[in-house]
Amino acid sequence: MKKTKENPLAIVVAGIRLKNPVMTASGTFGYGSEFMPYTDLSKLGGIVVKGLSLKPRQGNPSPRIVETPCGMLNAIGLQNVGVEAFITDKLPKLKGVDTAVVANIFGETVDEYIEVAKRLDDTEGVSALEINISCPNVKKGGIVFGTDPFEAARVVSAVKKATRLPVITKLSPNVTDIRVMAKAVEDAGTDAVSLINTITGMVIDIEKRRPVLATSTGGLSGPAIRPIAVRMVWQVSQAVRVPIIGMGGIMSAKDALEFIIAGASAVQVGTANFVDPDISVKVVSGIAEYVERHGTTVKDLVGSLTTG
Amino acid sequence: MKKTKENPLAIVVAGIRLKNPVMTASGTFGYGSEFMPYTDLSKLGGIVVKGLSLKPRQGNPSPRIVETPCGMLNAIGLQNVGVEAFITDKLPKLKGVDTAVVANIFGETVDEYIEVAKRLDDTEGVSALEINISCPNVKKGGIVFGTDPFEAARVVSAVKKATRLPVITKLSPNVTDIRVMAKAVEDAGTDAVSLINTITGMVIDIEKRRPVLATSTGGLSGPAIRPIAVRMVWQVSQAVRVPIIGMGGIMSAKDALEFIIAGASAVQVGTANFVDPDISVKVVSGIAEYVERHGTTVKDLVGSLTTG
Amino acid sequence: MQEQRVEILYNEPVSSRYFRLGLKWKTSVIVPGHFVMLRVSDGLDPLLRRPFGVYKVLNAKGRDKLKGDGIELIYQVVGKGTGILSGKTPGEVLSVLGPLGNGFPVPHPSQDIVMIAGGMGIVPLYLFASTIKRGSLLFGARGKAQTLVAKDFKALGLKVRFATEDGSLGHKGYVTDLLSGAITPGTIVYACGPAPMLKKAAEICAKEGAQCYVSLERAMACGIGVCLGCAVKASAHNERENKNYVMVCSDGPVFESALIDWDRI
Amino acid sequence: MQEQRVEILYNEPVSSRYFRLGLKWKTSVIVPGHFVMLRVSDGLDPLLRRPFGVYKVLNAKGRDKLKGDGIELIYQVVGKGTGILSGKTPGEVLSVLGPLGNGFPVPHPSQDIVMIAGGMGIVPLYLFASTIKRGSLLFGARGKAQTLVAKDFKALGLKVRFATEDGSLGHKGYVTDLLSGAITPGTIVYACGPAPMLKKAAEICAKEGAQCYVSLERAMACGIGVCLGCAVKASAHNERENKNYVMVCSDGPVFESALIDWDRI
Ligand SMILES: Cc1cc2nc3c(=O)[nH]c(=O)nc-3n(C[C@H](O)[C@H](O)[C@H](O)COP(=O)(O)OP(=O)(O)OC[C@H]3O[C@@H](n4cnc5c(N)ncnc54)[C@H](O)[C@@H]3O)c2cc1C
Ligand SMILES: Cc1cc2nc3c(=O)[nH]c(=O)nc-3n(C[C@H](O)[C@H](O)[C@H](O)COP(=O)(O)OP(=O)(O)OC[C@H]3O[C@@H](n4cnc5c(N)ncnc54)[C@H](O)[C@@H]3O)c2cc1C
Ligand SMILES: Cc1cc2nc3c(=O)[nH]c(=O)nc-3n(C[C@H](O)[C@H](O)[C@H](O)COP(=O)(O)O)c2cc1C
Ligand SMILES: Cc1cc2nc3c(=O)[nH]c(=O)nc-3n(C[C@H](O)[C@H](O)[C@H](O)COP(=O)(O)O)c2cc1C
Ligand code: FES
Ligand code: FES
Repeated sequence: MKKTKENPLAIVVAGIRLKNPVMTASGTFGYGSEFMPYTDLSKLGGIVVKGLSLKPRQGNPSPRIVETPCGMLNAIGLQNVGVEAFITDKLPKLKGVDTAVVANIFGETVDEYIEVAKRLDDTEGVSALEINISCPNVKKGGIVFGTDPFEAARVVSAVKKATRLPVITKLSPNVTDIRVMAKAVEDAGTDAVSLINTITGMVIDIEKRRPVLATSTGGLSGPAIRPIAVRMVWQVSQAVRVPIIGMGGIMSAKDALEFIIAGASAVQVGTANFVDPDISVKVVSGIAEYVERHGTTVKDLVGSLTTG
Repeated sequence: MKKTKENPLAIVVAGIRLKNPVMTASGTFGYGSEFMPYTDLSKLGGIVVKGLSLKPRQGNPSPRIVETPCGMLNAIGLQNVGVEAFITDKLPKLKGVDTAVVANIFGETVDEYIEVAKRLDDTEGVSALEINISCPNVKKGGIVFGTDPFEAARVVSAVKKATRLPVITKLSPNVTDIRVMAKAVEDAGTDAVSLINTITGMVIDIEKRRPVLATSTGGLSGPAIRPIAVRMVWQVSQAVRVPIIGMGGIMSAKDALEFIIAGASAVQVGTANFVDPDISVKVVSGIAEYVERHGTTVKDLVGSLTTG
Repeated sequence: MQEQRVEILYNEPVSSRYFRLGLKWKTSVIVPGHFVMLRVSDGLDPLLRRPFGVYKVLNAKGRDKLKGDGIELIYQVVGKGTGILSGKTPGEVLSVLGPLGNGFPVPHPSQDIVMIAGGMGIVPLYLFASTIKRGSLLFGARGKAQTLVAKDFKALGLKVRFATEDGSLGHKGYVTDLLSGAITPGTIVYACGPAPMLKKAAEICAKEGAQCYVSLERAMACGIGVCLGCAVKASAHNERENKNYVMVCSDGPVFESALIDWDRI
Repeated sequence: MQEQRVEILYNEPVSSRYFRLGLKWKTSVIVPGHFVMLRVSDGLDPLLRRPFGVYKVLNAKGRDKLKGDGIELIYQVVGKGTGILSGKTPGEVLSVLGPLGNGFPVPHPSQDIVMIAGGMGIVPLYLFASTIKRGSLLFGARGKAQTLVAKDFKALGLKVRFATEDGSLGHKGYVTDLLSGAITPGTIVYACGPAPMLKKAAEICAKEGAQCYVSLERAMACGIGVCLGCAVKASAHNERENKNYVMVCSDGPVFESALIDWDRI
């Protein structure tokens, strides 16, 4: 009887096989290829690309970012090249890179989500879709899809019907009870949930008496929000059965392991990529070291938290 | 014609005259007198004492605190001496201190809120009540009063009927839309709102695979949450007419001024008191310097933000 | 007790992970067992002060040698805050809050004194020993490297017995193994170290009928009794006094061991 | 372009708020206008790197003097990050990402060159001037103290004219007041400084028919074109190319002034 030594870092999330649980978060890693001079993309579990819409989007006026204590606000406004240019210009650059590529998508109407999903469905090199529901729903007067369980579920079931790819739904933390949102999208058929997106925040320039960001508010990310993100992952892990991808302020393997132990099958590294473009690979090796030292596997660590 | 030079820092909030807009936040300043060796209480606009319940409470098991990036989690469990011991033992120590004393109160039922409020109503030396609605509602299966507009309003109108003191309602940030909560308590008759209370968070010890806090989750405070708090104050200032007391991560006069410009008539300094027990007085002098340099008054600064 | 900005006199490694930190300190008398809260950076991360016991009073004058020109702390680099601290250089200025807490009670002249320390628990006991100048010390450590400060103890003329887990110095095993043999019902024991060691020491003393005082450690935010963060559960005995929790910073850090609920430490 | 940990050679005050920072740097050729992103602390606050232009290549060898043993930056202490930086000592190691961005275009040998700098805008222009070794500099500053680095410029043999708001040195007023008089339609202008100064310079050049290149500053998170945080609005002309926003870090920091929408800077 031969026992093949399995990769202790490998994990399957929503049917996607990841060689390790570390992915890069949408909007913090461009379209992936920009990081080739700085890091070895093939060492990553996966790459989630910048959010894609049907048409190219120019994004918000500037200033778009401001640093905050242990974090930053961004109001990029989902600037992106559009799904078409992604497929023709950006995706080919990742050919030959041994990592899962996830396309993050969004729209201002359910139809727009459907169209982007359809366009990506027959695209080689895309392993899954991640639906960003933290977007203003133009038909509902700008209320974001991600704070209304009914609207969120609508988007998810529509996208599920439009694609054969696994669907990950990315949840907004700007809600009273994130379990309600997670259950709604689980019932709507999502294959996994990812969380958290940014938390709405504001910084004011007291000399000008104006918000620093041109759009007044922006999304808070970085280590400042990590305790909130870990809490939400833990809550969601007790509420749903679909796998969870955790994120929010991960700067090190230790941080990533907090999410995994809380219940995340995989993690995404976001803002940290700006601080050190090679940090995601460092997170992978830190997790490998921990798994080795404890004689365990990532699979066994997922949700291994004891409470009470 | 004689023009009396008015104190440019003075502000009236919910009928309470404050000599300056800086108060200390409940739970971070004990019962006030503990800080006498470290700072001059008479220089403060006001002191909000540790949350008071009808009976003494022993609080949560330990560990109760853990540091996080630019913040901390606490799960003190509202340990306090009870309203009776406050009146007989703690309050007399503040006699002669020229500052407004606000009693923060909470209960597990509406009746408990009412009884604490009544007990304080005829107590000399208390300028106002601050109602903490971020408490588990035992009759509603532990859902906190502060995340349900109907329950929050119930508490507020009950307390309003039970007291002649001005009532400040302290809002929880753990909600989808804090404006809805603010409007609910405004309609219920609150004289002011204060925000934000802590945001629920969690830190995991990856070696023990247990939460660091004995209660698993705790409340996040400190500069990490400031951008979220400023955003919420700004949102609430556009939704209600009652005055706002802003807080969350204030470490300096600059931070306090962000809240004031966003729409807060006064501010509370919390976690920062642990870092420097004299910091609240430093915030007062920093605001004085700003007001002087700009030839303005705190009153004119409130809500002076220009957007767009 | 005020917050003050004090100058660093020296900040020297004792070994790779242990440092002696000398601070200018003229203001207040230190009682053995007192601690101070240091702010290691003016930035926001780490946000909170870090507590450290006082090891020595420098150039102490007068009868009780507890007021001098400075104080010495000894710290182990374990994380972010102590890491930053180890990079500080003489002449830099630190914000210090203290002295804080309640020190060790003075023993009766007729009492036998046994001090028992684990790791960094040596710190407050040294200041105590240098004032009281009698008794013996049981010192437990991971290995030989950590026993360096024991030299200072020996210089006081006190008997020191070692226990190391790897047997590299003295008894091989736990320092509490040495305790029963060292005490009698009249002995007063002063203990400082990790919680499991203190628990064991408290048990042994209870069994042998010796008095026992422990100095506890707990994560702290304020250090002055207001955040209620550093609570430890009081024993049932204390519960009758209507104090279910005691605060390590303001009720302690030194407690009579019977006051603590050792099952929930 | 890689992230590297480099040693600090020196970190000396030029005046109370300005510092020269020398870094060991052997890896890559610097083009004038390049910048680097420094991490001022291994902690989490400040979280993001800080961008700084390259002022000098130290001990430069070879024809174009752009590869050497080190680089010198000049920075002004304005906040948290630069405050921490000013406390660093030689021998300490910093994480540096760079060189980044696109430098100044090389002028045609027949073109007249005018450089115009405001405050710290002097930094990239000095490296440019020391390579190109001709042209004149118009330098605007708050007062005399801020013009110290201009000495280096004069050492290159270039003509320098000053403008100070308080009139303490040279023209009393804005440095752009001097521009019309210094250029002709054939001139190529290189400008770096605060946005209002650049806007004015761009207007004057447009009016006089001179070519104008500006080096922009913008709050940055990544420095490598991926966060899309450092966007500035492109002019209508550029809008036709379907680029409504350009990124200062990766499309710039040097831009032809006509590409920028100066009304929304
Ligand atoms: C009253 C008192 C006196 C002390 N005296 C000394 C002393 O004389 N010398 C000395 O080296 N240390 C002493 N300590 C412990 C010292 O405060 C901690 O080692 C220090 O705060 C760690 O800071 P850090 O930022 O380096 O570690 P962190 O990065 O905060 O944490 C690193 C590790 O240390 C643990 N830790 C953090 N804070 C504490 C704490 N307050 N108590 C115990 N463990 C902690 C964490 O759980 C973590 O495992 C004392 C603690 C107390 C409460
Ligand atoms: C391409 C580029 C090159 C630069 N070259 C130099 C240089 O050679 N020398 C030099 O001294 N400075 C230079 N700067 C500016 C420098 O990056 C900022 O002064 C620095 O980041 C401030 O950091 P801080 O933490 O000290 O200030 P903070 O505490 O972050 O902020 C203090 C003040 O500075 C402003 N500020 C913060 N970041 C920037 C920024 N990136 N650009 C402009 N203003 C900012 C803030 O709005 C605030 O008013 C350059 C900036 C860019 C974008
Ligand atoms: C500059 C920036 C741009 C982002 N853009 C997107 C995006 O396009 N789509 C999306 O789903 N999330 C986006 N995010 C959110 C991140 O993917 C991530 O959810 C969030 O930043 C929290 O993780 P972090 O703290 O590790 O950054 C963006 C975040 C940042 C900082
Ligand atoms: C240790 C601790 C105890 C607290 N206890 C109370 C309390 O009893 N009642 C209450 O309304 N808020 C309590 N708070 C919340 C603070 O009053 C404040 O709303 C919050 O900490 C945000 O402000 P900060 O970031 O300045 O600390 C507590 C906060 C801390 C850190
Ligand atoms: S540390 Fe705050 S009460 Fe002890
Ligand atoms: S700083 Fe990130 S795109 Fe320019």
